[in-house]
Amino acid sequence: MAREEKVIGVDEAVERFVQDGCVLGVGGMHMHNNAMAVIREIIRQKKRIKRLVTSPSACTNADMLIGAGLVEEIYCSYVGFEHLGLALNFRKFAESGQLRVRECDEAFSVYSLRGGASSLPFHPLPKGLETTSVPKLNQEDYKVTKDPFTGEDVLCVRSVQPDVSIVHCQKADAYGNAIFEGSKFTDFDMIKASDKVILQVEEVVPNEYVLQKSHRIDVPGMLVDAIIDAPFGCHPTASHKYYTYDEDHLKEYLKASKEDFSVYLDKYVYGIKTNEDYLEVIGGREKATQLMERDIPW
Amino acid sequence: MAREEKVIGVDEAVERFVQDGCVLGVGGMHMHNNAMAVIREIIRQKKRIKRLVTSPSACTNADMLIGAGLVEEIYCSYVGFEHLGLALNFRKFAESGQLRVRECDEAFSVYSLRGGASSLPFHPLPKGLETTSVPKLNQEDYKVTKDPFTGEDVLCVRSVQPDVSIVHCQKADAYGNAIFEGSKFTDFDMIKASDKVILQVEEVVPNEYVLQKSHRIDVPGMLVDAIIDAPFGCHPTASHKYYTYDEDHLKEYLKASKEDFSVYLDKYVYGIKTNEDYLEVIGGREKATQLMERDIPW
Amino acid sequence: MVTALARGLKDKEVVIMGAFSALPMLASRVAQLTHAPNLTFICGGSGAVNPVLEPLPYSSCDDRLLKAECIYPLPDVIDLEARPEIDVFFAGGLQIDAKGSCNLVGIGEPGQLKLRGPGSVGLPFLSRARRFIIYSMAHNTRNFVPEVDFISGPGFIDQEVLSSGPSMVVTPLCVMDFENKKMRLKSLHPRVTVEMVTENTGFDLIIPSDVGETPLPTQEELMHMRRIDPMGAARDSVQ
Amino acid sequence: MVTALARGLKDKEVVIMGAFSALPMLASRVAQLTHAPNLTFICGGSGAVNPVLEPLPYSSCDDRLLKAECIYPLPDVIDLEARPEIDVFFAGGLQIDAKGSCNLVGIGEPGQLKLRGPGSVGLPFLSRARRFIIYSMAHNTRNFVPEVDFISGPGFIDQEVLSSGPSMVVTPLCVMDFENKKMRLKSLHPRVTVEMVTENTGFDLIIPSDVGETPLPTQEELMHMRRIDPMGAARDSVQ
Repeated sequence: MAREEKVIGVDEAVERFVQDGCVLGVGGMHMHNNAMAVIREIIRQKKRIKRLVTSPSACTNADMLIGAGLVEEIYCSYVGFEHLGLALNFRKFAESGQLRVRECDEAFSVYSLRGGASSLPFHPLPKGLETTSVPKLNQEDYKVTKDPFTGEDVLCVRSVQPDVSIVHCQKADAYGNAIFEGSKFTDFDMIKASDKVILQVEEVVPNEYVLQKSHRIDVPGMLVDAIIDAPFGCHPTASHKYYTYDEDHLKEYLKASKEDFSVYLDKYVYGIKTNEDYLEVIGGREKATQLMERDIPW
Repeated sequence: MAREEKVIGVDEAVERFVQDGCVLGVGGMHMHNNAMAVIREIIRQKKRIKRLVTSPSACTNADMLIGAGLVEEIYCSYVGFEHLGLALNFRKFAESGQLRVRECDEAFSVYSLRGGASSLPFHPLPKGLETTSVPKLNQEDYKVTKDPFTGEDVLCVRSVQPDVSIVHCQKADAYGNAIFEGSKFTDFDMIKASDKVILQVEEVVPNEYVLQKSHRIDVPGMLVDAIIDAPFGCHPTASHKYYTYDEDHLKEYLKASKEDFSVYLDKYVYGIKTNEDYLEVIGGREKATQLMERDIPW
Repeated sequence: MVTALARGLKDKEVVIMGAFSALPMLASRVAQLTHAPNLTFICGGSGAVNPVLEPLPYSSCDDRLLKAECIYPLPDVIDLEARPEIDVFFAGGLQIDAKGSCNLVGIGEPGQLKLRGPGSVGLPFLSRARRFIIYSMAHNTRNFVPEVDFISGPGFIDQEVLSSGPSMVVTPLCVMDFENKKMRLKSLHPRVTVEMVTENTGFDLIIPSDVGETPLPTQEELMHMRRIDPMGAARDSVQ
Repeated sequence: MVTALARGLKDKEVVIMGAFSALPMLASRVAQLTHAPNLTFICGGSGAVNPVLEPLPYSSCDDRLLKAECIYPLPDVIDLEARPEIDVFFAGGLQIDAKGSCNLVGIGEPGQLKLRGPGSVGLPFLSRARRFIIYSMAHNTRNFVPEVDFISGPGFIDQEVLSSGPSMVVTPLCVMDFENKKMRLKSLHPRVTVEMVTENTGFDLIIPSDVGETPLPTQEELMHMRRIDPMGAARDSVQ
């Protein structure tokens, strides 16, 4: 018998693992390591997302799904574009009530996933976090229990276990043993907490490569259900140590989301079939070279 | 102004950071990565340990302190010598009542430290762990609260924050930025949970080495209070990727702990002044070479 | 013993083992190299996932395990033990009882132990593994007892647990399974009789009419075992 | 602004910052290179501890931060934010009020926001940092308000918190601190008048008799700033 490989096409992965009405996790943080090749395919297949789970700071990974009208509600610690400004699809859908916002914070994002990863029914928070407006705005996901050792009130968050998560790693072998070449953000806890995991990678490496550096492998393959080989698949966001974010493209995105976002979606999502086509439309080899050519301090 | 280095002598580190009557954490697991150079110094300075905290599987790191009569109580998930047999000092002191055993399990070891690391007042456990004898034997450290989301009973453990922990890493720079070259066991959570940390290392590396592989640095220096440069400092246990455990010595240790443990302590602890002296007594260069010469699969 | 354990594992399962586990490590690797190429096995404390085991070490935390597909940090392994991902947990104990509960706390009364055991370590997670396999390096009336003095790992107990319970017990004498939540003889190792088993078991084992013989290793299995374990670490484990 | 922020940091302190933080990153590094060699600073989401910042990036998660002493995983950074280790937290908001509370939730009534903000991210941890420093890229009556619509990060509120509260506020116009838990003008940047500050502040700022001038950078500080930030990422941040 032979061992089965997990590398499949992005269309097949989304068909098989992203169900209509699912709780979806999307990895990456700010304009870095967003698994956009998979997210664009979710939009093409018009999968409806019941609830969106993100890192403490979501960016276009959340905003694009929201702008495509596919998201019912979101756990929101932050959705924005850092120094480039606010997330305008998110604003529009949240302000109009088309998107239900479950208000939260960084502590929720981290500890709800950690609770999910450890199969805990809930996760307590350190004292002090009950003093903000957030738990008052979201009494569904923040609740108080007793510390059984002191009898004091303790604020807790609901544990979260996404049905499926979409995460980007720089490298993985064909069995899903994967490496983050830069920051891990909260992606590892998201992987641990999720029922299914689709891993987008810059490159598939041989199993022998993994065996040589086992104590530097961040994700064991048993946690991964599908591997998508998508070089430049994070565009317009960055993939740590591979390429930086495309600031010009992000500005075009923000302009479109201010005006008519369907124009953007038609050009860069619906009108695209393969990752190769996408790379052509965004500017081909010239653009790729430009995003890769940097003074790299490491 | 110049930056301060943290490398100091083991005698000074124990004098400054290990207080009489403290809650002491000791890292490593089974006969691997036990920070024995520091533990021997604690015995020489006869520091009394109020409560000993270990990884889920303690070995000579706990048994030697217990055999020296210094430990009042221990959180015990496991103390033993794996394929070499039971821990006989631990047995003797526990059975006679000289050592108070706070019965626990691997879940307690991991989640009590994680609770401590996250400043949580307590840490819930996944359902099912209430079915064993352990929580019944230790109602001081296992207590029940309500899941605020479902109203169901949930077993919880006390969070643990050692006053000081003694952990072994293979490499660190002079500021405490450190690398585990093999398994990390539960040492990282122990470091995070502890008030003070004494880090024993095989070698001190330049800061430039650390800067070149920042995303593979396991411990940021701000968590470390003292660095002990102690090559072969884990003997008679192993230091991953540096040397294996000394099975002959461990058998001599077990024999002594069955008969008269003071003979062992006199020879290998009280009678020794420096790490260099110790290395001579255990067999010098010949022994060191023997423990290092192995068929290494990595 | 290795063959019986190896054949108790199915393809695509995720298997975990704790301390003193040269035997289940070897069995898992042999299974992977023969009928279960998609098996995942995790060596407890070391966190080694799918180590190549060349050679098989004595200690479950040995750095010889570092040639593996991942060294998964132990706290993450523990999180995994609480998730539904683990199909098989290897277990053992100072005492094992007729219902498959295991004890590592000690022997005697609370507060007055005649033998202080090492402690329960990961056995409480037996309540959450899909099923578990018990292996014991010895088979006598001291370790196979009617009821354990303490429950470190719950077998078929009165309380409901997520696990479907123990599925198999392998000792130096025989292989056993469970019928109506009680231990039953399944097959005898070569040169072992039913009487030898019953005399060395501290409770009434269910003896079915069709007790078979434990299958011998195939040539292929033997070849793998010899290559992986030239030092005999697995054999040395058995008392 | 950079100089004021840098001088607000003491040697041996542990400092943390979140998104949109070119300014505090630069200030921390300058402090480290001048009066505070034992300062530790952590760049939020990236987890970069003591990055060399050559060059200073715009994004707090940029891979240019990877030349650092450790890339500490974000969940571990969050654990650290809850520990007493953090001396200084850099904060900001859509709205900042007279008591130093910050708001990133939005502007308006719950359920009927006129402006949906990005969200509170790490600001709730202000309740646990020894002290915090507020920096704002703009200073006007829309963001300096009598009372925030929502509290993302608590300043001097009625409830007791572990933190000693906000210690300093730095804007493009001035430096402020607190007297009896209310914001007070401390020093004016060059060419700024008291009137310019009061006109652009939406509440009655305490104006002491001895308002000073914000110190200018020394030659040494300027040299470090120019070398670290040749692209002008910090300057570009200010509106």
